[in-house]
Amino acid sequence: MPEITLIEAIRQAMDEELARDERVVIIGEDVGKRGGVFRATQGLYEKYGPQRVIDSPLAELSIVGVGIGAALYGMRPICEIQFADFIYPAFNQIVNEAAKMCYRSNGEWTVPMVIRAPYGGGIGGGLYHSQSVEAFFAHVPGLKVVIPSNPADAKGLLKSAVRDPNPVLFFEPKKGYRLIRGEVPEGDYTVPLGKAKISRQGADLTVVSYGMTHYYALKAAQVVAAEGIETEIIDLRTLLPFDKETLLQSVKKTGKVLIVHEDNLTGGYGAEIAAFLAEHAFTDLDAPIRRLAGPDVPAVPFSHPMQDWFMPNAEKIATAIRELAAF
Amino acid sequence: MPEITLIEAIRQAMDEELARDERVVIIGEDVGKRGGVFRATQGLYEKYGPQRVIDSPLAELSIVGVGIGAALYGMRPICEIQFADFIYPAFNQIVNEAAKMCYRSNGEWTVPMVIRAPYGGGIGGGLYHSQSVEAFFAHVPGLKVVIPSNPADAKGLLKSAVRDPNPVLFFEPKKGYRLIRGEVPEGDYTVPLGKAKISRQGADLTVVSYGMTHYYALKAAQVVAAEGIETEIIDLRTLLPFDKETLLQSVKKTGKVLIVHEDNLTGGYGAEIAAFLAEHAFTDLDAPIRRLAGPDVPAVPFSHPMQDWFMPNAEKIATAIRELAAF
Amino acid sequence: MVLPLPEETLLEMYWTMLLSRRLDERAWVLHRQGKIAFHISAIGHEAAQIGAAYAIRRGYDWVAPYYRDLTLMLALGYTPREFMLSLMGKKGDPCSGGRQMPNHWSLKRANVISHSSPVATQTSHAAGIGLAIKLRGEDKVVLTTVGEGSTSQGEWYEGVNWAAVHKLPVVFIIANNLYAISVRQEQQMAVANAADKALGLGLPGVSVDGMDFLAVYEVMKEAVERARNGGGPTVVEAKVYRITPHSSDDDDRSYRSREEVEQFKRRDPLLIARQKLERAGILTAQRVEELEQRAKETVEDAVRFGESAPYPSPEEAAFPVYAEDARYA
Amino acid sequence: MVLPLPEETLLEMYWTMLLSRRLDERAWVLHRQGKIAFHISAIGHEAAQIGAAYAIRRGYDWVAPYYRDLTLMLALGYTPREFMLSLMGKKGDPCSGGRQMPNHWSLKRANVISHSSPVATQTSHAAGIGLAIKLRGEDKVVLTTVGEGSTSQGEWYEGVNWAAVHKLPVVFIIANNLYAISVRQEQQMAVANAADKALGLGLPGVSVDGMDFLAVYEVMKEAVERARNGGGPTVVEAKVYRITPHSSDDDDRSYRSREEVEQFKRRDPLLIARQKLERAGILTAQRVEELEQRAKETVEDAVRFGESAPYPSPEEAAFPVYAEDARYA
Ligand SMILES: Cc1ncc(C[n+]2csc(CCOP(=O)(O)OP(=O)(O)O)c2C)c(N)n1
Ligand SMILES: Cc1ncc(C[n+]2csc(CCOP(=O)(O)OP(=O)(O)O)c2C)c(N)n1
Ligand SMILES: [Mg+2]
Ligand SMILES: [Mg+2]
Repeated sequence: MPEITLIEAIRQAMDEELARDERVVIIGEDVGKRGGVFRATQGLYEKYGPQRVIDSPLAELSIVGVGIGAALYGMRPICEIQFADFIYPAFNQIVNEAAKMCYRSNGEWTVPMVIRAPYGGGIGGGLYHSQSVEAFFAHVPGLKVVIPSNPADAKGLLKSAVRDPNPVLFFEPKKGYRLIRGEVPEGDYTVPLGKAKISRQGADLTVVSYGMTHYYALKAAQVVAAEGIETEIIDLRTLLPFDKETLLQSVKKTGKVLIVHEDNLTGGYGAEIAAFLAEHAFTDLDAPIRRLAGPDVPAVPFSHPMQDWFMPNAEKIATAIRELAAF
Repeated sequence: MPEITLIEAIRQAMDEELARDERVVIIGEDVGKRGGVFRATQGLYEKYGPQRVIDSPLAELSIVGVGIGAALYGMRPICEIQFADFIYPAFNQIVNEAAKMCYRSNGEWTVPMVIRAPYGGGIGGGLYHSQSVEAFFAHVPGLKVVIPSNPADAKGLLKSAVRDPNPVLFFEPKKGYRLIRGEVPEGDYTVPLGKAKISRQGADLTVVSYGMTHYYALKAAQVVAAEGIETEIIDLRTLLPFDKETLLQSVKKTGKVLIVHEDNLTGGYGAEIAAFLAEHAFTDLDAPIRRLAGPDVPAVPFSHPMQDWFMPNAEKIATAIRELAAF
Repeated sequence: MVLPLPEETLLEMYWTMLLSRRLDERAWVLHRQGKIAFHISAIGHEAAQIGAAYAIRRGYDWVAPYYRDLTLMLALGYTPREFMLSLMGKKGDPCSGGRQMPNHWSLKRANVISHSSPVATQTSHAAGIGLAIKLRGEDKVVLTTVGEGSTSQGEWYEGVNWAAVHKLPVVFIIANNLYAISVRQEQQMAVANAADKALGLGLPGVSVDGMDFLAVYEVMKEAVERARNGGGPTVVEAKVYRITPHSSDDDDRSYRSREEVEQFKRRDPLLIARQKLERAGILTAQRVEELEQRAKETVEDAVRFGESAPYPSPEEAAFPVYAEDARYA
Repeated sequence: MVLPLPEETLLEMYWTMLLSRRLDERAWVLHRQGKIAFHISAIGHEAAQIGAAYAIRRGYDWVAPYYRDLTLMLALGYTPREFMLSLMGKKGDPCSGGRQMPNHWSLKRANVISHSSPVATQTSHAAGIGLAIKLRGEDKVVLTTVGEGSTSQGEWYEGVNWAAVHKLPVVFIIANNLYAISVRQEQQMAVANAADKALGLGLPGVSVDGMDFLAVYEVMKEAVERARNGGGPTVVEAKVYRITPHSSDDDDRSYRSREEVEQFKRRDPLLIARQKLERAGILTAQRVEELEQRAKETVEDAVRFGESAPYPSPEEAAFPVYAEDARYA
């Protein structure tokens, strides 16, 4: 199997879905000739033309709103939000419209669409090109929320998202676009939504994560393994709905949980995982549920020392693992 | 002390703040002659004129955006969003602008403003006149989030919010507007933000709530008290930042926690409280942390049987208390 | 007077307006009787809606309506019985199975998409449907409506802009009744006509007397044909008046004078239609009597039907959150 | 040629444009050298900005700018040294203390509010400032800017609408450089001039050659005076061209031809200003040489200053989340 980068896997998934199903269209800012500011759609405009790969006006609300309309008519739009930080103008369309359409119409109308957006910091993007926004959407029934951590999953999950009959938010760890490489099966395959992956087995404690921090968690696990701490790593992959079974089983085994994400702590996605386990795995727990998250400041600052202060990384995770293991 | 309704207390607070500080202005849809669709601003237009009580165009984004601008210039705007369900068009302004202004300008610019919105169901409002939206905002550093449960608090908290130098979201339980009455001190007083209130003492378990569900929790506590279960009820009042000390002390005493809110469960505000306690009160806990929340459906349905199915109430809370007490 | 449509069709339009009016009046009564929780009225808007409805190919073209569009919905085949199910939150409400408030339409069989309460969100949906139609090379048209107040939303602006840039087959109707609840047009916009907004977006904008169903029909016909023939979208402003309060929750006396309301009542769209059709010799007093009688019976039947229908069971509220558990997905 | 401003002022304007250009060019070099992480350029926009800056009372009026406004910021008293601190994310950056990316302005002492990256959010802030000014009965004016692409946002529409409805003292500049990153104006809007958008909002809209600083000054002067005298807001579109790629992250070869860029370079605003001033006898080749020398020294000094300045300490990132922990609150 060829080794490719995360972003290449994402592009491949879109390319193959465009070829497979003519209802699939891409809508977004600079997705055409420019091939996307991160080049996720590079070459697709040339291959599928301006009818399939559509440069939108600079207006996220209507990127999503138009996508919803097209989906209602039977298309399968993939809407790109250039940075997750710019998704808020479309919040009303996503939360009040896309998420509630199926329910409010008693199932008559559904919105099969994907909203892709790069998220996360560590790339010098400052407050508005670094945000993690998953917690806002993982709270909303009717949406699905997916975050891949590696190329093979990214391709398979994105294909599942495109084929899913619901609105799916697909957040991509942009710092990993070119950094994270991996083997990816050629041709068509899917990775099911709603299923976590145990990406490392271990008996001492469970680390729950996704996306970029999952990548760091794996590195941290290697480091502490040398010290004799055996970490089980869960890559959630789908944040809504999340895979309760896999979580419960792992905690039954390890009794200790560390949840890691980059978004700020308070009200972050990790809170739901912790709350779920504090209710449903209470008797299996041998230690406080620990969350390692971004600090409670508005977003990732630009200047390097401050950015580094903000970002979770393998070292910080290793420290948290050691502390929890020692509890 | 006179007994007045929740909405009268809110109106009183605004009236007195308008009189106290000429920088205070009210901006919103139908807040003028109409006095607000719930009559929260009734009489204020007549008393303070169109320069202080300003009917906005039907556009929430700019209600907040204009409020931010006015606040930057030195005003103290109170922006009314007619229903919390309609706050999403302003999400970008609240989350990317108001919340981050102080931080991003290194403290040079601040946004002293209040955004008021009625929230919650049980009034036959269907999917879009019933929503609880606090979880979205209680996740955002730079914002404060307040929800009063009774007239005296409402008046004092709203005054604190108006005088606070930060953007404060003030969500009002609309079902309680006329239902909840209570004694309210006349004249000027404030209730501090960030401080919870123990509204009932008890040793058997702690119920954490706010707003409308706090009202129901008090009723439920009375019912189970007759059965010998002594419930401690915490009214959070401020959801961000929340009062960690009061929570920890109560759990130390009772060892059991039930968190109640009306918003749907997954990723709801209760998750943060549960996660916080699962980490910081772990050794004090004698039972799983229980959350009683709205079901994970997009919002409260209109038709009565379905609405009732959705809504938390005193009975459901009493049942949950009994179960937890028996653990 | 040259008639733009066959007599039969004109009578059908009148009948639908009349039926809409009588159903609507009955809804107000049901509300006063405490039998329904909420109503939001089309009274005063009937001509604008019927003129629009008959300008499209109903059941073929697509519609993204707003809450005042009862007449439009009836013209699209929504039945009085169905309306009563919606009003009463009963099982079988075709719009939402009782999940949404009344007058929040959806009717898949008639290509009417579901809309929500937050105003103007349907505008970009209409543009998206228009985009899909264009991409597929079909000749369908999309009709979408909002009130004039709702055009203050960025939602509206962005949706219309898409359609203008991509020359999509959409007609954007603005029902301008002068008020957004209590807020008058002048506090909402600085242009004299809501249709002037089209000037800033690069598409044609037309204002028309929305109390005259034939005037609306003519203007709409042109806009719909342009859209169908690849000529792109149009903004049509129908100048109407909301004769009732905003909704059953409103009291309009604080913000507008009784004189103003009375004055507009003299231009009641139903009256104007009747006069026109009588003058054209299509309608007689006797015929009107018959139609009134039929309307009365239809309304009675619908109310009885609605009242005897069951409520949804509580557990139905648990579904369908996702398309997987939808009946029709 | 009748000069609209004193010679000295015109020279100052030229100097500021020149300084802006040389600082900007230096930023590109610093980026190539790997010394800074990001730059977004004003090259090609200088005349429009300087014309606007000199039409307001700087330091008295308020400004809500966007990221291309380096020349405007320099005219408002932002220093080259400060610019280098911002570019390099160093301690003392007056815009954000290193928190925001470069070119995200804020300068309290000059009444420049902080703006963010999400485009057009500052438009309604400008309206809100205008509202506050009007409520207080003051005679200040607000200047706010965006690119033409950003006018597609509902954000822009709603902010301008407020100002139009309330006749607020705001001038809304659109820097139309034909592109929003790679997306051309025709894919963004269906009007020929971005200023035409004003027609739909009920306020005056003027387009002006943004490469000619005096032309911009004249148009802006009129708009600012109207605003100051209670005449309400204006939309001013300055037709400019972005001579560089969108930012240091962009490669513009995929979406526009080299010929097009070359063609616009012939209308370089700096060149046009120089020619105008030479023709008016205010500027000589020798004087330009002197100014170039001074610019060079100023830029060198700024770079040295920036490079030797310390970074913020990591812990500074913890504050100020709330006004309570703000130094200046
Ligand atoms: C986003 C949003 N904000 C506020 C409301 C509350 N609301 C319902 S109808 C209405 C007025 C609408 O006025 P207009 O668009 O003129 O339509 P009309 O009711 O007059 O037909 C308002 C403010 C809403 N439904 N949606
Ligand atoms: C809300 C939002 N969406 C997307 C972006 C990414 N982005 C940054 S600049 C830009 C293009 C802006 O074009 P224009 O408004 O014409 O200004 P110009 O850069 O040409 O001066 C885009 C799409 C953004 N900053 N904000
Ligand atoms: Mg109206
Ligand atoms: Mg541009």
